[in-house]
Amino acid sequence: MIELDFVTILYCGAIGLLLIGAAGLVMCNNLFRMLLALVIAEAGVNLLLILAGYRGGATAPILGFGPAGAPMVDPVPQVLVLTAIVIGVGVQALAVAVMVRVYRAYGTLDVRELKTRFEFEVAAEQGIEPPGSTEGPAGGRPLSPVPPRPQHGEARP
Amino acid sequence: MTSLDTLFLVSAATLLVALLAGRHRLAGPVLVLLYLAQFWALINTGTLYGDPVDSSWVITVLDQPMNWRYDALSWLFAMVTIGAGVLASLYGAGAWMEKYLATGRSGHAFHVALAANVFSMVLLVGAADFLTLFLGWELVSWASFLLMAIAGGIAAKAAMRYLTYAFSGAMAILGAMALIYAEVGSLEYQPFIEAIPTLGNGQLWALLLMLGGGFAVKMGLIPFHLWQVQAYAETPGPGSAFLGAISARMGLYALIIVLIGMVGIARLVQLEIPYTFLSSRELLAWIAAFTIIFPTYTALQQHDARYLLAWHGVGQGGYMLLGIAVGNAVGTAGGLLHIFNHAITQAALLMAVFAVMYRTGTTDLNKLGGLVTRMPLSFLVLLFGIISLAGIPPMAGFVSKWMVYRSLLTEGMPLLFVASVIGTLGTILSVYKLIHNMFLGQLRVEHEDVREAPLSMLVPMLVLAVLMFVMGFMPGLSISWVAAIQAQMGLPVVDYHLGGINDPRGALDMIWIVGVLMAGFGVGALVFFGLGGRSKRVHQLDNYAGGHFLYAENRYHYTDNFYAGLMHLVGSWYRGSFAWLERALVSCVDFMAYGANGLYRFVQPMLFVLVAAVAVAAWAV
Amino acid sequence: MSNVILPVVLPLLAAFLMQPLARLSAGVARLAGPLVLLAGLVLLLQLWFAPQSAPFTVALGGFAPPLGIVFHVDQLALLFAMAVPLFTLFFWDWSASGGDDTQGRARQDALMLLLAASATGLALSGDLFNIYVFYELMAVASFGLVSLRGTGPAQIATVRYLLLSAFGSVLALTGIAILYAQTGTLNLAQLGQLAPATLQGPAGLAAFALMLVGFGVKAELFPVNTWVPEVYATAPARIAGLLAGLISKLAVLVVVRLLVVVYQDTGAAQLMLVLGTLTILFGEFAAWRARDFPRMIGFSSIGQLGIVFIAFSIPGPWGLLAGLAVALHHLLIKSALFSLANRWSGSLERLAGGARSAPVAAGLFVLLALSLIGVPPLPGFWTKILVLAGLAQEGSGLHLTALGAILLVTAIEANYLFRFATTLYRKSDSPPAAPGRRDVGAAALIGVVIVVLTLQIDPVGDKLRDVAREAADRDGYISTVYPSAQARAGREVSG
Amino acid sequence: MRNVAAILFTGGLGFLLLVIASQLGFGEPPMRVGQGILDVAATEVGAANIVTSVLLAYRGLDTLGELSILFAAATAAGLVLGQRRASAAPDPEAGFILRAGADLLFPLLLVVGFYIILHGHLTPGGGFQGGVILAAAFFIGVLARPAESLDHTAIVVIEGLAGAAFIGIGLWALLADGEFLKPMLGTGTLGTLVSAGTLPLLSLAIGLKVGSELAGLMTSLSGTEAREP
Repeated sequence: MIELDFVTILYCGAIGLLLIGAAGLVMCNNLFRMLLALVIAEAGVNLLLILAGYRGGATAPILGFGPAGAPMVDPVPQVLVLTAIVIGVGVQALAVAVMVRVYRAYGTLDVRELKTRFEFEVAAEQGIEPPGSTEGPAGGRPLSPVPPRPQHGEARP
Repeated sequence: MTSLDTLFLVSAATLLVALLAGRHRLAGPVLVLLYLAQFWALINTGTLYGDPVDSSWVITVLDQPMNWRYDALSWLFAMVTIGAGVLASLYGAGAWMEKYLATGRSGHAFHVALAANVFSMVLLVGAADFLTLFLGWELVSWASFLLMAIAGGIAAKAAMRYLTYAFSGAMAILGAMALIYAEVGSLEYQPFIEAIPTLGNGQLWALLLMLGGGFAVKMGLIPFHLWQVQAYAETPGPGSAFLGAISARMGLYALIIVLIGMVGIARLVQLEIPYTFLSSRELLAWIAAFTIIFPTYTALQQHDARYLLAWHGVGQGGYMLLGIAVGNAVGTAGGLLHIFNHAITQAALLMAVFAVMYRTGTTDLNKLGGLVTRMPLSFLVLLFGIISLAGIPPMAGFVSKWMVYRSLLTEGMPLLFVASVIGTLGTILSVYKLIHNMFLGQLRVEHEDVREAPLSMLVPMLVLAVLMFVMGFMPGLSISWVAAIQAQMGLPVVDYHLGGINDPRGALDMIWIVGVLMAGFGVGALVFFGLGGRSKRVHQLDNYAGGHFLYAENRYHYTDNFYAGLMHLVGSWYRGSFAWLERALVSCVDFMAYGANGLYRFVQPMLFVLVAAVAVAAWAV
Repeated sequence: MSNVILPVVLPLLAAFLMQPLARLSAGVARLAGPLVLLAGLVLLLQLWFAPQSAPFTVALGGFAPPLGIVFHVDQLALLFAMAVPLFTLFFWDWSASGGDDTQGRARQDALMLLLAASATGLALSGDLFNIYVFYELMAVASFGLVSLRGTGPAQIATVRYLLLSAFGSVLALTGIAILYAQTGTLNLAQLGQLAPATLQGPAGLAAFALMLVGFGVKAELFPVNTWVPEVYATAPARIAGLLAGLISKLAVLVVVRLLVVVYQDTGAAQLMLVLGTLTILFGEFAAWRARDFPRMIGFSSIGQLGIVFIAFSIPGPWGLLAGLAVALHHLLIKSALFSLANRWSGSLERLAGGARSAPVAAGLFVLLALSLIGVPPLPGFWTKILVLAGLAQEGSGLHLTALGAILLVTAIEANYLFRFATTLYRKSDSPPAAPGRRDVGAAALIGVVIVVLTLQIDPVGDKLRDVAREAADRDGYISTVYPSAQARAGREVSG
Repeated sequence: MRNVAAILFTGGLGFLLLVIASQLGFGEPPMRVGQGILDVAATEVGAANIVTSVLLAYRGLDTLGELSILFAAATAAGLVLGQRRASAAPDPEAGFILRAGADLLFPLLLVVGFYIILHGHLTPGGGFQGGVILAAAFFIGVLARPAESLDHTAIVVIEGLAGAAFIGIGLWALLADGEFLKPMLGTGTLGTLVSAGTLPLLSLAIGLKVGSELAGLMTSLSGTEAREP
């Protein structure tokens, strides 16, 4: 049984954030909401990462900050989180930029509608039938279907 | 440099010439000479009666040597291949090619494809380990694909179908090779042969099914035969004759190498099918028997001469395999001999049919007739051919078929014997339809001014006709090759002489048979001419029917709905179940492809990520 | 030795300075990218051909290995690192047009350089989080590149790809967090040292599994590869080629490093095998119904990467050799195919008769397709038989299933590739436009390489075997990073 | 349907992650690398803030990668958004209070930003944090007066040069001392402003880089026309 102390609750919180993000990513249909869910999930992971370096009763890893000789927490996860946050900011900024363009072009951020428009536009551009119709593989099936049984006097290949 | 290297070099040079100079006007004749040079180089190796010859080129890749070696069996197959190459290129060198080019197709592609086929087959039959075997196998497959596809249109579709079958078969072989490598640690023949006794029955079954299945595709054994007919029939004339003569037999070559040369009949007999009373040899024999029957009777239904012959090409393969599966001296000899005999027969028949096509533009059996007066020599070749194909003395086909029957009876396999005789019955019926609908009966108006085929096409046809007769009259000539193969492979050797074989339980002497036959004809002729030899020429239409005079415009030639009575009896058996199976398989793949596509069209791929994360985490925990 | 950092840093420097440079002189800016990449290539070639090419470690900043970031340079890393500038140059936008938009041009070049730098870093790095950072850099640079066409669908594909990829990164980061919480280190060699003692449990395996899914996004692993058809249909063909050929291989390399150094002798390989099998099945079946050329080869690249995953899941040097061979072969072939696709985009039917207008391109397609499906004696055959033999040697049910799956999908692949080949050679009244001369030239270059490899397969195979043997040597890896590794490992275990 | 599946699988993932987390040490991290760094950082690098030592020295390459990611995102966003059309009308100007506030805040934010950047090796903070504040200082002005957009060329030049400076310091170390990004110029006295060798310089480069990067990003986002006509 998990001991319900302070760190456990933090762990649960981190995992909870991750889960909220994951569920949001799957359940939302709006691209921007998906992005927000992603931000939440990233926050969860960052918390998880920083918890990996947590040490009970230790101080921040700055010399001369806490009492001398006191244990300090692991500095590495803090750096990792700092890096991860900045990476996240970059990705989010780019995502917003692309979304702005998408919204400008289509007037919606609904992923279902966008996907449909996408399929139709790509099909039109490539010169193929739009999806959903009863299309077969390009160039027909490889094994030419055997024609129906020949009637009298008809050549049978 | 060994004599085998010379053969390979000459063959490669032929391909190179075809590639570089295939567009030139003289390419055809020059290539005929080069094929003849290959033939000389093959004879020069002397591996039929002498010792096997190794190629001096050994390529080692990742510690696996790749080497080539010719022995008597290779010699036979290479001889048929190159011989077919010589005659097919001769057939296609002159008038035929001019007409072919006039249709706007590429003679260059044709020359290259034919040369590539010969080269790859010459390489394949020299394979001395699984790597070279597979290399040759794939080269043969792709070269055949090229030859089939160059005609475009329906031929390209048929070639695509062939490719699907052949490549699936090749993958089965590749899988078997991987298993062999895992089991033996080498891809050479010898370690595998040594390891066979230690293999369990299950392992051996798996290997044999994969290898045999792969080889059977090329051979066109049931149920993998569907690709062959259309692909061979739609190939341009000489190419069709070449493919019909030898291409499918490459599968047989590989089967012989593996089943007879490595595993051995004795092990096959021991290898039982679980829960049945059949052994793997019997399974093989019955597959062969059904391969005789089904395609032969399908041939009966065809209305196109090329398709009819191509279906027979599938069926005749069954006799070869049957003889080899029987495994005694006469049986193997008959099976091997039938390779040669069928090759010359099939090539001659197809060449005759394509000669008719050259002159009339069609091979539709309902649109021909009465050509005997216009193309007598072609008729003669076709007549020789169908006699041989049906297995009637005095032609070559009879000898080998007789040997197969003989071996079935002496081995105590009456049911298989009956099956093969049923097949022969169908052959006789269908070849009668062939010659009747094309050459006999009423000449059609539009064919009034048809002439005999040009000389360049006639020469190879006549050569083949003579060969058929000579090999039927003095089969000892060809049986000696087969006996040499048997001796070299360590099989029981057939006891033969010039006229046939010696066997305490019934020998065969074709010289006597042909003598008696000729004597019969002679007696008949004597009686005829003795009685004065009175005869009168009557024009075909100098006649009446139903009280009306006959006119050329009206058709009295009975071609439609041929064998209506027989078809009424057996027609309901033609269900096309193999075609149905094929369609079902394709639909299956299509369905799965549709499903797979659906995955990539899903609106919310995040769900997959989530599911994947949960699945892998669950797996880890 | 420590200047091995330069192939990573110089492109970064050039990328940073690209836009100021472009303002000064567009010509210089245009030249800067290729020059920097060439310089990196020369440097790596020197290392590759250096007489004592034993694996070595570069501790960045001069900090002793477990504390700082290390670059572990062995032949495997060098091989992939060399491929990066090579193929970036291969897919470099050499076109003279676009002179009116200097800014856009400089940005595009900068992104290509960033991609190259991150990919090189990915190949060389020996630190898990550093790998993650480079992976993200690769991802962000590729987001910018796939939206280059600027059409609506391209933006939709980009944003969907971005979100999927970011979600994958979150999972990978979760894996890294779990790993760090368990071991307190990020150095691959130290992780490898600690793995037998600490990472055999479910938590360790879960970390691997999450990282596999996360890094699998770029490696086109099932089921996180749904971005592939969307992006390849809308991105410029050169970018699609870069993603399918080079970038996916480097993502695989990350997973392979983890597998070999940290998760040897665990069930991790099995997971890769299963996912790889599913990947080839779904990829190739989907390709069977693909109706346009870019998506067809895109799906086919999914299938091929499935084979790569399967091959790398075979334990020992054999698996590395097989995987390396398949990966490099696919890198070559797909790069060439995508450079043909540059002009040959659109429906397969629209390309009927392409052989008339572009006989060389059609011939190249046939050659590449033959090698891709593994027809002897082309190199593709050897790669395939290595994988198959390796699977057969393992012989377990899963391995044999994977073997069967590979055989099945290869038959299917032959089918759709040659269906297209016959379409190309069909007579048509309106043959499509021929691929550009530069594209065909590039593909022809690879065609020549394929032919040369066919003739020189033996020495190349031996060299690859050396590389694989060195890369499979886990103890060698650890002791290269820590010369006194064994003693320390003993202390860690006892402590 | 999809929501049900999502909730089910999320629940599953949560359960599995909890199971995995329960096997990790709570509050007692292994601290292998961490302790090693804590032990030697003061003498090797000489920065009082050990997080900064790790960020800029031990894991300097990560930081470079991170900068590159920001740069890549800004570049890609610029590529995606494209150039603003000259004819496009700017957003209306903000009210007086906002404008006056922006003017007032600008010098303060500038000072705070540089302070945080330059004291990164002593106290919490550093290039990233300071850089963001710098970007904010400039961006508030843009929010208040959308018509007066930031000078794009200046941003690009600062961005490029700051990044080049970071790499340049690293290359200098490579040439002078054999390793890329090796701390140079000695460690100085622990806890003083001029200590920890090149770390403050790196911090400054990062701060300028991040600041210009974010400013550029936000400028190109704000420069985007709201709607297609």
